[in-house]
Amino acid sequence: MTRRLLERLGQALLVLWAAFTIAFVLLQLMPGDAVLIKFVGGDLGLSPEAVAEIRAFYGADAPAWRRYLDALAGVVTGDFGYSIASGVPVAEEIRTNLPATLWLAGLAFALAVGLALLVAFLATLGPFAWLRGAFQALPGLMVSIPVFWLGVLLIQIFSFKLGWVSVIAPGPWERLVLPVIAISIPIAAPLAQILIRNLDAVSTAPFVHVARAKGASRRWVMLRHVLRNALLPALTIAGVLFGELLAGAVVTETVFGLNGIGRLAEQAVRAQDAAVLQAVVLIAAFGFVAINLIVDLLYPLFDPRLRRGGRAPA
Amino acid sequence: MTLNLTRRIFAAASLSAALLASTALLAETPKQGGILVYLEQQPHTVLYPPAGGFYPNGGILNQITDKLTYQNPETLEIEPWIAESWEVNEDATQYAFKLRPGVTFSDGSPLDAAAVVANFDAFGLGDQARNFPVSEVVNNYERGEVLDPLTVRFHFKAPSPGFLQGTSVIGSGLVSLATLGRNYAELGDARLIIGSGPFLVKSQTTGSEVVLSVREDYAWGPKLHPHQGRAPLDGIRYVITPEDGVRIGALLSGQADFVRQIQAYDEKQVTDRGYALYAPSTRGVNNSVVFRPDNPLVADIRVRQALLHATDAKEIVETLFSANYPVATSIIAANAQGYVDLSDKLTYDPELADKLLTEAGWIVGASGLREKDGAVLEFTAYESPPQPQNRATLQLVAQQWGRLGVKLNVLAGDSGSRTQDNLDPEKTPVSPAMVGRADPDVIKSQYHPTNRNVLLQLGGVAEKVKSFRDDRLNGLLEAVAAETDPAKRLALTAEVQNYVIDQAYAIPIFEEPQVFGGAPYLKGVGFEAVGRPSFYGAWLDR
Amino acid sequence: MTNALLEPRAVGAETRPLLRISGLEVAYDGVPVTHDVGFEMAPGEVVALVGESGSGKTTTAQAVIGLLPPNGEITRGEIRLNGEEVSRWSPRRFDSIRGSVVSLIPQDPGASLNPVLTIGAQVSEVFRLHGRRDRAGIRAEVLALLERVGLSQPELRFRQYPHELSGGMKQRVLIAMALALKPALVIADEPTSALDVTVQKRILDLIDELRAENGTAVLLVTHDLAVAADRADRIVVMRGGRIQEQGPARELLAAPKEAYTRRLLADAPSLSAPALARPGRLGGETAIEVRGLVQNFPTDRGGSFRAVSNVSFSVARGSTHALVGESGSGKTTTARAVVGLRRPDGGKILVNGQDPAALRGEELRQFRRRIQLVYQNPFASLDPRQSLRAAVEEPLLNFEPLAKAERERRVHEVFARVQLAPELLERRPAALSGGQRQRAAIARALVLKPSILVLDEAVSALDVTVQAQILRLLDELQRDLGLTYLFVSHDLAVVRAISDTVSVLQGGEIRESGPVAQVFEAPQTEYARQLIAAIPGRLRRG
Amino acid sequence: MTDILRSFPSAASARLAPPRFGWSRRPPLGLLLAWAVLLVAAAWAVAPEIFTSQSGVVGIPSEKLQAPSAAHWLGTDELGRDLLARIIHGARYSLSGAFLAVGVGLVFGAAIGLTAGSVGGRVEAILMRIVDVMLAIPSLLLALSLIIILGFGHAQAAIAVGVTSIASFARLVRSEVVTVRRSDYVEAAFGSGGRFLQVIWRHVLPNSLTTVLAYAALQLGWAILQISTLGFLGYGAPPPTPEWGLLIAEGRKYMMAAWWLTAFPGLVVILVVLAANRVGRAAERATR
Repeated sequence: MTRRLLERLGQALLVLWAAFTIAFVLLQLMPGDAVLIKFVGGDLGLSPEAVAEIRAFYGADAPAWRRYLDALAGVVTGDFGYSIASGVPVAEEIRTNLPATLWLAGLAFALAVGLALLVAFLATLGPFAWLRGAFQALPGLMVSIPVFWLGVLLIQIFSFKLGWVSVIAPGPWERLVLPVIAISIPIAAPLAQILIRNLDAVSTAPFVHVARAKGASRRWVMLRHVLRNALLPALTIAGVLFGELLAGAVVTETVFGLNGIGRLAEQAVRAQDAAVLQAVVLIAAFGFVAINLIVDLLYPLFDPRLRRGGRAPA
Repeated sequence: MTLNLTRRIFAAASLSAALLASTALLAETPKQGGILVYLEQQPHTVLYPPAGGFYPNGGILNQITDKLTYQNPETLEIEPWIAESWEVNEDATQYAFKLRPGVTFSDGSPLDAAAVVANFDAFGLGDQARNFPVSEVVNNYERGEVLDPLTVRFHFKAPSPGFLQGTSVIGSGLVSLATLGRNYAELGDARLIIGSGPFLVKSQTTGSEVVLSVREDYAWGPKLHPHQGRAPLDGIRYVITPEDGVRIGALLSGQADFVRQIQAYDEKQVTDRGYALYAPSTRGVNNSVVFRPDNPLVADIRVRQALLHATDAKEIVETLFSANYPVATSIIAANAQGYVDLSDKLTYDPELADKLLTEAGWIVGASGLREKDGAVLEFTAYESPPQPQNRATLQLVAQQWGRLGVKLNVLAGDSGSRTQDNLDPEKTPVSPAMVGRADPDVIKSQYHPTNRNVLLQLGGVAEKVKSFRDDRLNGLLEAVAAETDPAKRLALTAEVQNYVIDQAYAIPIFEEPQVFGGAPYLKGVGFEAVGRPSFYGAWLDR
Repeated sequence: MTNALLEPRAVGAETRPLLRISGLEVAYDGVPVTHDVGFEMAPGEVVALVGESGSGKTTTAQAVIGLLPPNGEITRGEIRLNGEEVSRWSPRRFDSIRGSVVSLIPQDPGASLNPVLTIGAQVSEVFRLHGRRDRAGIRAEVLALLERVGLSQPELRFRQYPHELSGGMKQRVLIAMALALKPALVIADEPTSALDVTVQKRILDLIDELRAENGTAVLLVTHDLAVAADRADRIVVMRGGRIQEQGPARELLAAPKEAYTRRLLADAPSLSAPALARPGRLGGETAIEVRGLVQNFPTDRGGSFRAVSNVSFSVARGSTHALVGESGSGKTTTARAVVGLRRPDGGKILVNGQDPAALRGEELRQFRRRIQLVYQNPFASLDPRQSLRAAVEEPLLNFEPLAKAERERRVHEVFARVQLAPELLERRPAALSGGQRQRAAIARALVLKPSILVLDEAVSALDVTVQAQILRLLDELQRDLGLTYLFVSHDLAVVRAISDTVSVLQGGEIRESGPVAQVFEAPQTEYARQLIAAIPGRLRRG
Repeated sequence: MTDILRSFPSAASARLAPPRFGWSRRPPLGLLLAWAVLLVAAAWAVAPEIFTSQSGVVGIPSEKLQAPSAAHWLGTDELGRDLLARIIHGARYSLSGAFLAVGVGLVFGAAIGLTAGSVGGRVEAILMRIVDVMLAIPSLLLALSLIIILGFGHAQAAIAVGVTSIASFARLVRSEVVTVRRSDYVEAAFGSGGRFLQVIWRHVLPNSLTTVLAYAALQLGWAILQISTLGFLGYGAPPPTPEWGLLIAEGRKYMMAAWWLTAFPGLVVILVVLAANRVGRAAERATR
């Protein structure tokens, strides 16, 4: 167990390092750099000498390998460097932006799970055949809606036309309502699809048949036997959904003008703000790896089959 | 009376309503309290005062810093502010200012002669160690001198006639010694900007929000300003809202009080619903398309002239813009200093354009595009996102040029490529000219190679330029800057305008206003001379 | 609910049938799959419903317990339980008698227990579903029940999850659940076909015992006529959704009226006498020689598990040697090592004098021409995307180039050999029956003219009649082509029918080996005796 | 070790009880409609002139921002261009972009997955680690970065989207290949003297591809969405290309003044993506 855990952790570190390196290489391949974009493109009327000095100030004039090693050494020691675009330390950028995105993503995920469960239940257990059919088709529709389009529409209708929620309210909560809905819908769709598929598959499993033969009603069987078995495999796409959430965050934070890691990342790409982008990629990769690791480690808690030991002779 | 500065007023439903509002303003006493929600399109970049030309920067700096002098936006007269009085010598090489006593920065340090000298030394000389660039409004600066704690004198190497006006602009906002001790690169953090203005920075969330709060002890507003003492507002919340649709929607649904950059197509919605539309002119360089004559395609003056006449500025304005965007009649706005009307030289004349191109040897080929010696008359330009509807404008220009067999590709591009390619005449023979900042010496700062160098002459930031350099143009620009006699200055300015158009270096399209929308209950918003809002006297009537 | 059914031992039970089905028609999606099915069961009686796959026996059983698949429905006829017509009952009403009056022992114990609930929870559920609430009481009863069905350490089993139990143990748990409430009727749907023979016998014995104890009637659904012969009072033979013949087991077996029943009887290897006369083919040249074979498998935890240890046998050319054993005995592993698909971890294999383990690359390829493997599952051993022609032709393409016409001739020849009609050549496997597929798989194996065929459970997945046909085909091929067979099977009856010599494996070791007659008639070891005693049909034979 | 009768009864009972969603009878109405939508979109892409006489890029400035009417069924944009014409002309860019994106993902993903799955061992371990890394990097950020490197354009955006899907394709292909490789018929092919590459080509590739192709069909809709997302963020095709994502992105600025510029292109995207998903799902079901 511990050996396996160490092995997994080693792999995770390797993935993080590779993600960091790829981010660095991509940034090198981009035309121009952050200093150029901000201090030459930024309409500040600086002389070439001044730009060169600023570049030296940020250490952006060193050769690529040197900057790579510096950045890597920085990350290892917990120093993410300075954002050229905003002029504040990256750590502070992350500190101010990460909680917002975590809330956004967390609430959206929770809503998506609820929505997926609802749709899946109605699609498999709903009262009428036509209703079940409609709910079976619903995830397909939900996954086809562009998040940004939905966001624009939600704002127009619920904020501007109906005036139910403000999109620029000062507190964090009111502003989160619409973005959370916008992201959660396309996240809920694949989840609902998997749930429906699993519910269908598990419903025809022999053990369900046996449970029915014991005299259990459809509802009893669904709650006691089908549900847990159908929910379990959905855990495995948690990592994928995390990526989706992040992409959703980029888009919705842009549409709704929220601050957060998503918009920070998009702005960092635009401004080629290397230190920020590398930090975001690292955080995202860390999230992805951590979620997969946690799912892997937690899965046996929910599925006794994956618990080690105690195997009877076959 | 702040509203009169705006040349074109679309307040409330009609002009009369606006007048009513303005008279009402005189009579009413401002209500104190409330936080103004201001929606800004772009986040600020650097809040070092000389960088205040960029609108998002200026929009914040104008509230948190005071200046030595105040330029009355109505009369354009220079009035006392932090300086109670001043003296200028004959040849404009020495300026002495007597400061108002008791002024403090928001960190408690005094705004005294030493602080003023430190500020102008930084603005006028720059600071290599801190990466401070030289301010464009302070020319020929030599040194500052503390005569006594409340008196300063500035010495200039050569006459600097524009300096007095220069002390009134946002770029000459006074900041504390602590701020001047920072590095330029750090000054993206608004909290580090310590000014003496009516508001101070309370918090910032990088890239999305800046919150200002009022200074209760503020008692040194411009002497002749209608409002005195503490600003009526409790604070200002700047929310960065890049989406045009969200800004306008939020304003009209009552979620915001004041928004910058109302697009022309949304103006009607604003006025129809009884909201106020403010469209102060920027009195600067007009929104234009400029050429980079270093590129052989546009080195021929006939090609440039042909394209100038192939461009129908009127159609562009009628299609995309509104009455707040007058068709350009020179390279600078009609109310800018030294403006001359050149509309005769800026006619839309496709036949003339066709003739000029044919003379230049560009003949329509099999592909429908003009060709010459195997080369095709095809240009590439990057759109400039901060300019109003620039993408649509360029597409319409492309359509107009297309009728003559000239192809214009409009690229969106990433910032890196755009910045790099915009410095390379081979890649961008034409470019929309940025009007992101407003300076008094607008033409020079736009065209001179050591400034913004829009034509990409040799000797500027652009390293890819091979040979193009127009010494006559540069000479004229320098002469304008150095001329102390106002009449001669105007004459020179007229000459520059004529020269640029005669050479067809630029195709002016429209005069760009700053269009703001405000809630009906928002009163007393002021604008400085080039269209940046001042909330010192603003109050919420609700 | 006053319900006579809840009192299975009601007065008059002897006089009227417990179950009476008449004119039953079940349709899937409107397509009838059973026609006019009718039979009766007396209380305590064992009735076997016998048929091949697709005969409608399972559908009939499902209809009785009211658990047809969602797309199935009873379109005609009636099902009377204790005289009450239940086929039109509402689901809720049916729920109340399931488990208490009618219960089910399912087909596949591996998948019939909920993997995430403990055994205790699942058995307790029966009591809870039918109104018992006292936890402690239920627990005591469940523990007693677990003990009764022959599970050791019931306390431990109660806490365990299904995957921690062997197949036989799981089936015991399922039996415990089915009989927990002493129902009047138990439907046992192929209760043992997924189990090893020895386990199978013990489970059937257990069902018999419990039936006798509780007076429960059993509807035994099986494909195995031998099982039916051993256990049933009466037999109902089904084919194609119709009842072919029914009657008391003894009479029906002794004097079957229908041709189909006769054929079933003749084809069941365990019921018929050794069908194929084996001429003396022993003592010739040795084709396969295995000496001290050892095979290890790595386990999850990095250790290794010895699947085969010290196995030795030899096979004479032209004869059939059977490796027989239950699952986990190492018989398949041994066979795969012989074909060269696994390298031995110890010992030596000689096939036609060559050691496959010593061969590499091209030599191994050439070696494979001489020895071919036929798989258990003809559904999986043919590429679903290949036509039979392509599948059979492919081995020829792998070796020396043959002219197209010659290849064609060889394909047709081998097709004729395995008695497949040439028009099937263009078909894909999905369009064939199981028997046809297995013939095609044999054709593919034979097309290279190998001298040895290794048959890994090659007939286990087939219905009895088809199984018999393939066995006859194999026998003919052996005679005509002089093939040597290594025949791997768990089914002793089949082994007896086709083999010359046999090795009985258990736990990776050979327990006993020798000529078939000797091993079967006079087994020397206890294990061999058990195995042979467990062959169903012996009771009937005698 | 042998799985006696395990797979057989299930196959037999499958035969007994016809599957609930079958091709046996007429295909469902929804699927027919989905095909119809895709065919129309494809026809738009191939021959837009047939469907509209108006230009997709040049407008009539005086007819700007008109609401839907008989002359302009879906209204006009800020330059007086007919929105329907732009949508029709844009089909070419959006659909070709989607195909290009899926093609890139499929080809490279299949190459990686096939190599990993069929060679196995250390090669597989290394390739799958690389795939892990690709999955760990947020795909949208990867796409944005790639576009900046490759330059702005509709093909570049499509390629960038394709690159981000390589990892998931590679995973799927590998798992399919591993399954197929373990199958009896592949072993039988080796057993009858097949050489490695021959067997991979003849059996492993075609049999693993069926599932993968169905997945690719599903990915088409996803790719359209991704490309339009990029367009929305300002990383799509340069104007005046009437690519659908760009239409929405451009149109949203006019939301208050001209709702149709956002609403209709959005609906078209939803319809086409929905149709592509429906067809992809049907294909997936058919291969299962």
